[in-house]
Amino acid sequence: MESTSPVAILTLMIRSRTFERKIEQLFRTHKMHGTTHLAIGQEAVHAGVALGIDSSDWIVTTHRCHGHTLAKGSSVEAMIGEFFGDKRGLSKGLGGSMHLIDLKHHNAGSSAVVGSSVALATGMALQLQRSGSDNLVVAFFGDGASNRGVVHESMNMASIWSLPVLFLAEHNEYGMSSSAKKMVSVDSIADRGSSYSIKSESIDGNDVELVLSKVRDAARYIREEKRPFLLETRTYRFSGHSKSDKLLYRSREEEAEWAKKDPIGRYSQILVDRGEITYDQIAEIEQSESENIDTIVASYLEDHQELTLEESMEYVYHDEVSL
Amino acid sequence: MESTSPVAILTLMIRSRTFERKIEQLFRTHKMHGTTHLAIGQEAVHAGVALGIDSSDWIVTTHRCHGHTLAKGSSVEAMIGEFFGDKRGLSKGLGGSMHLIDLKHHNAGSSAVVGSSVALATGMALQLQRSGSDNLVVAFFGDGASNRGVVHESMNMASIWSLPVLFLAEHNEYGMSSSAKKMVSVDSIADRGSSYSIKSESIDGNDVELVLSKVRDAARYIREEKRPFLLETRTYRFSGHSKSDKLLYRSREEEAEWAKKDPIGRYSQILVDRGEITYDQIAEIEQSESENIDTIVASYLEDHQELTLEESMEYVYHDEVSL
Amino acid sequence: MKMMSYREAIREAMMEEMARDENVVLIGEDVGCYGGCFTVSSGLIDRFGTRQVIETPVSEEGLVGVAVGAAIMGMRPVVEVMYGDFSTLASDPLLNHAAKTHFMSAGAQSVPLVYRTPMGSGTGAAAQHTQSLETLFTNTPGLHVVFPSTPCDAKGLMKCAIRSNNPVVFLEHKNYGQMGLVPDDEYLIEIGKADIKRIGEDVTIITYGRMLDTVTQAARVLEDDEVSVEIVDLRSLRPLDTRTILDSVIKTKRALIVHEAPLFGGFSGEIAATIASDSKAFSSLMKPVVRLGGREMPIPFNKHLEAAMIPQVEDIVKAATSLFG
Amino acid sequence: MKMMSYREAIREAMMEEMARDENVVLIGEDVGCYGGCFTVSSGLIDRFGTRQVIETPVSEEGLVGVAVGAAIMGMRPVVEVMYGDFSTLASDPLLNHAAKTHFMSAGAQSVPLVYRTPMGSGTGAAAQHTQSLETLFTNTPGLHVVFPSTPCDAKGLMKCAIRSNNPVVFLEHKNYGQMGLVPDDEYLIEIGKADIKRIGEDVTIITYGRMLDTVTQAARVLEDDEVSVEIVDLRSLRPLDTRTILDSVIKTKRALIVHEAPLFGGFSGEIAATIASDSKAFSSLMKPVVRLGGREMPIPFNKHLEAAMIPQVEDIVKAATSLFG
Ligand SMILES: Cc1ncc(C[n+]2csc(CCOP(=O)(O)OP(=O)(O)O)c2C)c(N)n1
Ligand SMILES: Cc1ncc(C[n+]2csc(CCOP(=O)(O)OP(=O)(O)O)c2C)c(N)n1
Ligand SMILES: [Mg+2]
Ligand SMILES: [Mg+2]
Repeated sequence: MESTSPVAILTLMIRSRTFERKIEQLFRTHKMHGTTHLAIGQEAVHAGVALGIDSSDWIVTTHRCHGHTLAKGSSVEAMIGEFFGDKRGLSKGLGGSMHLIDLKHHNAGSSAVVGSSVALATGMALQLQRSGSDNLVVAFFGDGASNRGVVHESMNMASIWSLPVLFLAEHNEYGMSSSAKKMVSVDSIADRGSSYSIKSESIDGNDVELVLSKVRDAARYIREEKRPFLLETRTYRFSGHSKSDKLLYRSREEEAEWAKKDPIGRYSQILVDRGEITYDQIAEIEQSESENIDTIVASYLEDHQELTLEESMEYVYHDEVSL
Repeated sequence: MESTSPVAILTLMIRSRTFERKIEQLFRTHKMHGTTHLAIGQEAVHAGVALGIDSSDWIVTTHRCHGHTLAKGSSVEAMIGEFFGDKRGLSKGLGGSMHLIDLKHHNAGSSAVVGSSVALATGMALQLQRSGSDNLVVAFFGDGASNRGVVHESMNMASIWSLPVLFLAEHNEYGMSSSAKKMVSVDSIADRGSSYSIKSESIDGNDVELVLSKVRDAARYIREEKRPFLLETRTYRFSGHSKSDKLLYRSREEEAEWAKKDPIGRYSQILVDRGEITYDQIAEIEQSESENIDTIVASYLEDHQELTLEESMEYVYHDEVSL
Repeated sequence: MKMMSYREAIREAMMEEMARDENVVLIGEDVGCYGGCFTVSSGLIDRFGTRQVIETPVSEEGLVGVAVGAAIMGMRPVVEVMYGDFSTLASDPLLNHAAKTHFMSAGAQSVPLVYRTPMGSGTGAAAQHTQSLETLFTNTPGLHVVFPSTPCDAKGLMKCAIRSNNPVVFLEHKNYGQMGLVPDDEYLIEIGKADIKRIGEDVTIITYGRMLDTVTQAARVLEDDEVSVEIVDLRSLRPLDTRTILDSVIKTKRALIVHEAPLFGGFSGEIAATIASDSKAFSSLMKPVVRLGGREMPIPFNKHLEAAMIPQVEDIVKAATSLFG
Repeated sequence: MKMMSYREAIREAMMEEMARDENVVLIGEDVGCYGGCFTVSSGLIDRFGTRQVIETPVSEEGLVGVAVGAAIMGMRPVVEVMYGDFSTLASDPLLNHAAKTHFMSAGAQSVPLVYRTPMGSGTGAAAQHTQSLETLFTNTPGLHVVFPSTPCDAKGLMKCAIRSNNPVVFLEHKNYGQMGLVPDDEYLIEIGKADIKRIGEDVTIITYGRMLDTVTQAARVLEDDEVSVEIVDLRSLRPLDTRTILDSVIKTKRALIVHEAPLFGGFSGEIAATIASDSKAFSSLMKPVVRLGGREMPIPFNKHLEAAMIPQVEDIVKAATSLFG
């Protein structure tokens, strides 16, 4: 478990926000290619989960995976490199922003096929269990993904085999544009736990200390009771779904309501009130995170290095064992 | 709704049992080709459902569909014809025993891909709803099928769109060989209704009058409340999964326990006790049903007629509209 | 004639058919106010409402299965799946159900369904959003498979696909903004007819989908070298217009096949085999058939690598040139 | 050498590898005491227990996805799916995940998984249980696809598939009782090598899977007519042993390709294209390449129609004969 001092937690969330804002700007100014899925507003979930599990526990992320990846400890350099398609990126520029994989930090990556990653996470847990490991796997998935059949199949298997999976529903009210209120036939995804005899809970995902403590409880339960757990975190993505989103499907009023629950703003306030930090110090953190990212981005913009086609073809197949 | 006099109900169940026994024998003696899935022991579900809905309501069956099809009114001739691959069969010998389709009797057939039919049924209900029909669709599925993701996806859609679907879980304790106790992560499939805000109930599927009355209630609810319903019927297949099953996965004791709950034996006893019928009369029904099937089978064995390859190729594509 | 984009052409076809027949229903994820992932269906919900534009949860297998069931009951669904890559999830309802229902019911049921999905690379969306998976469908009797390259073809084929009484897999390329002339009056393009997009004498290039653009550019380069290229745009992969292919090859005596999907196991095999097994075409050939396709690798995220994965103008020029001398 | 069935050969290969490495795990529906749908895994649960034989719910997509995830963590799963037709349900984990994980992680992850499933007709199980769906897999870089025809090949290839560090789609035919000689000592058969099952001079017949039997019968008939047939059994479809195919065709100057899958869009296209695009093979050919495959229809239930759907000995003899004179 990483240091979980309040200031460290806040710093992690600020790093994520700064990172996302920078990415947003790089896309807006066409410095980056492809598509991107920002998770501005969901930082408390990512920090709370990453810090609530052991560093040797695994995560399997989603298409919206920057925050998960940063929080689990990946270097900003390696991430930005991947976004630029640079060979110094996490996957040498082959994976892109929806496939951030970092085994060193026990991040097994994600699937851009929404929901399919939940089966992968379940399978990882199966092998962890078989090999006698005490680690668990966090399977992140969204409210949209919760309606994929494979999520149902995976939860059923995790339950009958008592696998160490923390099913982490990141309910941010929307899929791409469709409201969970219309698409998910139940108020809370946590209510689906009973379908699989999986214990579950729904919590405020914008309260980082709550997320942290509930994830710790869940992780303890998974290790001790040897059962999976389903935790729903209620949150909101402030950003659009992807770079081309015009946000026609939701109201400005709703956004304003949620803005008041901004996890970073809330936590800053709490820590200032508790006397743990001052606003000036927060501003300093923001500035330092921002400068760090700017420096990294500048260096990639200056010196781009990429694989050749021949080099990239080396990664299609793993070497075979010799016969 | 067909006549639902107790004697008619009993007769229907006896017809199904007789039919299945005959099919079993024809396979044992290699008079029939392919595979077959008998539902001996599940007759109360089929009779109760078929008689509890309107004849204009639709059913979508499973790979184990003889009983459903008979109960919904199909002729024994046309069914046996299909089993023999005869061109007088329900699908002219092209579909076979897992694909009994009879539109005249509002039986839309099934899928041999276990569980996939549930989506088809849901789609049929969508079009019924759009076209202002008052009819519903029964989606039969087994305990094994209940773990398929597509069932989850379908129930979610049926709920959010308030479709007229009666999800009819035929829980017979086993998939092919695997016990629902090990494979289904919840005691009763009805417990999964809450995952979709779908009202549900679990009942004894070997009590035909109970099934009939609960299906009537459910059908009324679906039509009046304009909501889907999930009904689990608990039953048991006395027969093996298919013709090659050695029944190693369950005990003779368990079978004996369930044999006591034989839906036909139970209902016979009840009707005799009530003075609605005598055992002699039941024996007469059995004999007459048996003779009827024997005659039909004999005539097919004597005179086999089948499509030519050229004729069957006519059914690959529907004629196009002329441009 | 009027200019419109590939996107608009598909939209207009759907609009006209939805207006003509209220059983034509668009079904898919975010097809309502978002207008679908590539905004092809923008505005349809305003015009046709939720009875004809049905937004679904993220449930590809289920929603395509639902569309098949609805089609059996008389709906004429046009199903949109956001990326062709997710056709894996829809392959059970399409291959095992839509394609077989008419047959298994000996004609009693039919599935007048259109399955729309975009294929191909060029968007920087990496390996799981950029494939060309037409071969998932082309070996399945019971399905039609079309892949229009121009706005005009897209509109005419879409209208035919919607009116077809059989399941049609309607593949789109992602160059949705590509402009082209489209007739003012209503028209239909029959499924199963290739189109000679350029008449030439010296070599036949057979292609489809987005590659038509690249092939056309290559043909211009080759023209400068005095090589006259005939371009056969298949438009329909199943049924395949073998007559048009063979006639062209018999005329030019040289055949080059180009597609974006990985070459090995790609649809080019069927086309090459069609030529190689026809005695007249076979004996007319001056040179072996040449095929160009994508590299044997998943599509990389990196922009340059992604672009280099698929046949380039230079590759086509080089391959065509190799057929001479 | 010892005689054993195709079923036993596959079982023996799995047993040997499971004994050698406890990370080799069989995963599938009813693979325990039922022994799997075709009893290939009979007895394995007794010997290896539930740590190496994992029975799953009816959840094809999920269980194959789970196997991919487990493989990433070091398991070497052998996944059984009861019928090849249900590969539609497993195509997302296989095509979008197993095949791309190594690439998308730039080599950091690998998926040493074997996907076992039987293909083909002849069982009277009708349209949804009898398909030959190899083309679902053959256009996907990142996968290997093998399809052994004999007990000996099945055993040697299965052992290699299990030891491969890449995902291998291992297709089986349903003539599980077919007997054949298998070496007593341990052996491996490299993935990607075709086998000349019969040496001949006059015509090359290229085939794989169960069709080898029919082709062999046809070769005997042709021998009586003094036509000497060389039979190339591909064994591996991806990678394809093009060298062996081309060498044989260059020698015999005549090529006939036979498979059970529907002809149009079938894998025969790739084989024909391989021959037609090789200049030496192309110029050796005395006659166009001939292909035989299944009819363009779903498999009917009726026994005679089902049998007539796929190439018969007579069809092969006739097609081979047409290559002369
Ligand atoms: C199987 C699949 N269907 C559709 C998409 C397109 N898509 C990308 S993100 C998204 C919405 C996912 O919603 P949710 O799971 O709530 O995650 P969020 O985007 O809110 O983080 C969709 C539909 C996809 N990537 N995969
Ligand atoms: C998708 C799929 N997987 C596996 C099978 C093989 N199979 C046929 S019946 C069956 C068991 C189904 O169990 P259940 O749904 O409980 O129905 P029951 O046989 O008990 O009527 C299986 C696994 C299949 N037909 N389809
Ligand atoms: Mg969401
Ligand atoms: Mg069952």
